[in-house]
Amino acid sequence: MIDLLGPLFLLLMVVCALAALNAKDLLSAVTIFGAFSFFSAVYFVVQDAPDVAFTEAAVGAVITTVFFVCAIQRTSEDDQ
Amino acid sequence: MIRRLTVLLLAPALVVLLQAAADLPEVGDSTAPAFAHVAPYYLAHAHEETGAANYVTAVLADYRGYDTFGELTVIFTAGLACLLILGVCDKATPGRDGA
Amino acid sequence: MSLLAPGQLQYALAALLMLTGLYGMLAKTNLARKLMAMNVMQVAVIVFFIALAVRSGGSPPIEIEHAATQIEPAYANPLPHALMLTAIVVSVSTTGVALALLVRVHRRFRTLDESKLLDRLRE
Amino acid sequence: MRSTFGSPVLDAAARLLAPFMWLFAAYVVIHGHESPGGGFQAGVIVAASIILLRLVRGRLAASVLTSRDALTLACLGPLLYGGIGIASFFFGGNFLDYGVFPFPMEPSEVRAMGTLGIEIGVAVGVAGVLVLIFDALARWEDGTL
Repeated sequence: MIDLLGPLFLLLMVVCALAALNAKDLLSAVTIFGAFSFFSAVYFVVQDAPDVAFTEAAVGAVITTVFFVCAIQRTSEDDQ
Repeated sequence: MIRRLTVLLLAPALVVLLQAAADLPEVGDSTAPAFAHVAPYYLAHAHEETGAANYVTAVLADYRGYDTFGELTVIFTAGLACLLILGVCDKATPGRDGA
Repeated sequence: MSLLAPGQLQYALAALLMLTGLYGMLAKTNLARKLMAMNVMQVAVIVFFIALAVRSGGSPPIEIEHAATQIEPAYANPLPHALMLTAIVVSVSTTGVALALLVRVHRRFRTLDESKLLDRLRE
Repeated sequence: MRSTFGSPVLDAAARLLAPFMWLFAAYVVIHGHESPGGGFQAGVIVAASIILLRLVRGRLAASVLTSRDALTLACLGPLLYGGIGIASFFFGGNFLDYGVFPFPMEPSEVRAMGTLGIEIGVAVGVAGVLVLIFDALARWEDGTL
């Protein structure tokens, strides 16, 4: 049962990555990318790596998303 | 058209990566080479040598402290690069620098 | 030619994740989306290393007092964890630099689309 | 200073959350020897709290930590790390050899103290750099640092 959790979350990560890359809106793509980071953090917890999971949850799901949102907000002002 | 072609190029890459994955030891195999050399030493001696029950901290900050120092330097350089690229410190051209 | 065993499913999925990132880098035209795909590739590499470190029936690499149970716990390999910890933090700072470059490119050329960017570079 | 930030909900959330985030960061870096955590995580948490204040308050949040302060912190982190590394030269050790510090403790405890010192350096450096990158990316229009 536990052996299936790792591949399950990896599969969810692949789905999230494809959804983020194919989303219409750039902002929703960033949101789905945050979900991708969170699934990777859960995967690291399942694989006995709590340190890496902690860092990934703090960095990938918070800081990277905020950076992306800031950059997209600055680059989408008058994109013709 | 070109996009279809690039996606087509991914198929051989997938075959190569799967072939490489088939040669790796199975996930969770305790006899894998990754557990043979330095990891048992860390697990056996880290607590009495460094006083840290968390082995990751012991490896990160003590056994491989020099690595972490270089890594902190990389982060610091990235921060400085951000400042320089966006020209935050330019007093001559405040706000809009046109480039 | 050896076939993929069930225990190697995670490596195969990590390879699939890697190729998802590669597909995004190749096929997407928006530079911000390309950067997202690059991050996906980084996470794929991290996933691969973490999958190398895991031990079946093991525990996280934090020492526990095993006075109650006399079984020696099988800790995961702490070395890939430490290396990937630094890799994650480096990846966020490189993402910051890449986003700064993106903002700069947009300020100069008023677009982030690859084909439009090439057109404006030729002008 | 009782100025309101955005809406009352955001205001209360940011005000209440920030001190606890700093407390949690201190716990993470000090207790990093026994539990998951360490310098990187603590630095990221501190940076997240400051970025939260900036997102909610706008430019008023510069009173918490200006960009120049963040630059100072970002320089201070590697300096603290390298300083501890070089300080072990003076007691006859190698670079980053914390075992030689003359603290009245067990040898492993002395090493743990040295590790704690460089973890604090890492936390300070990472927090400063991340706040700096955020400020550079979300810069106010008049270009002040």
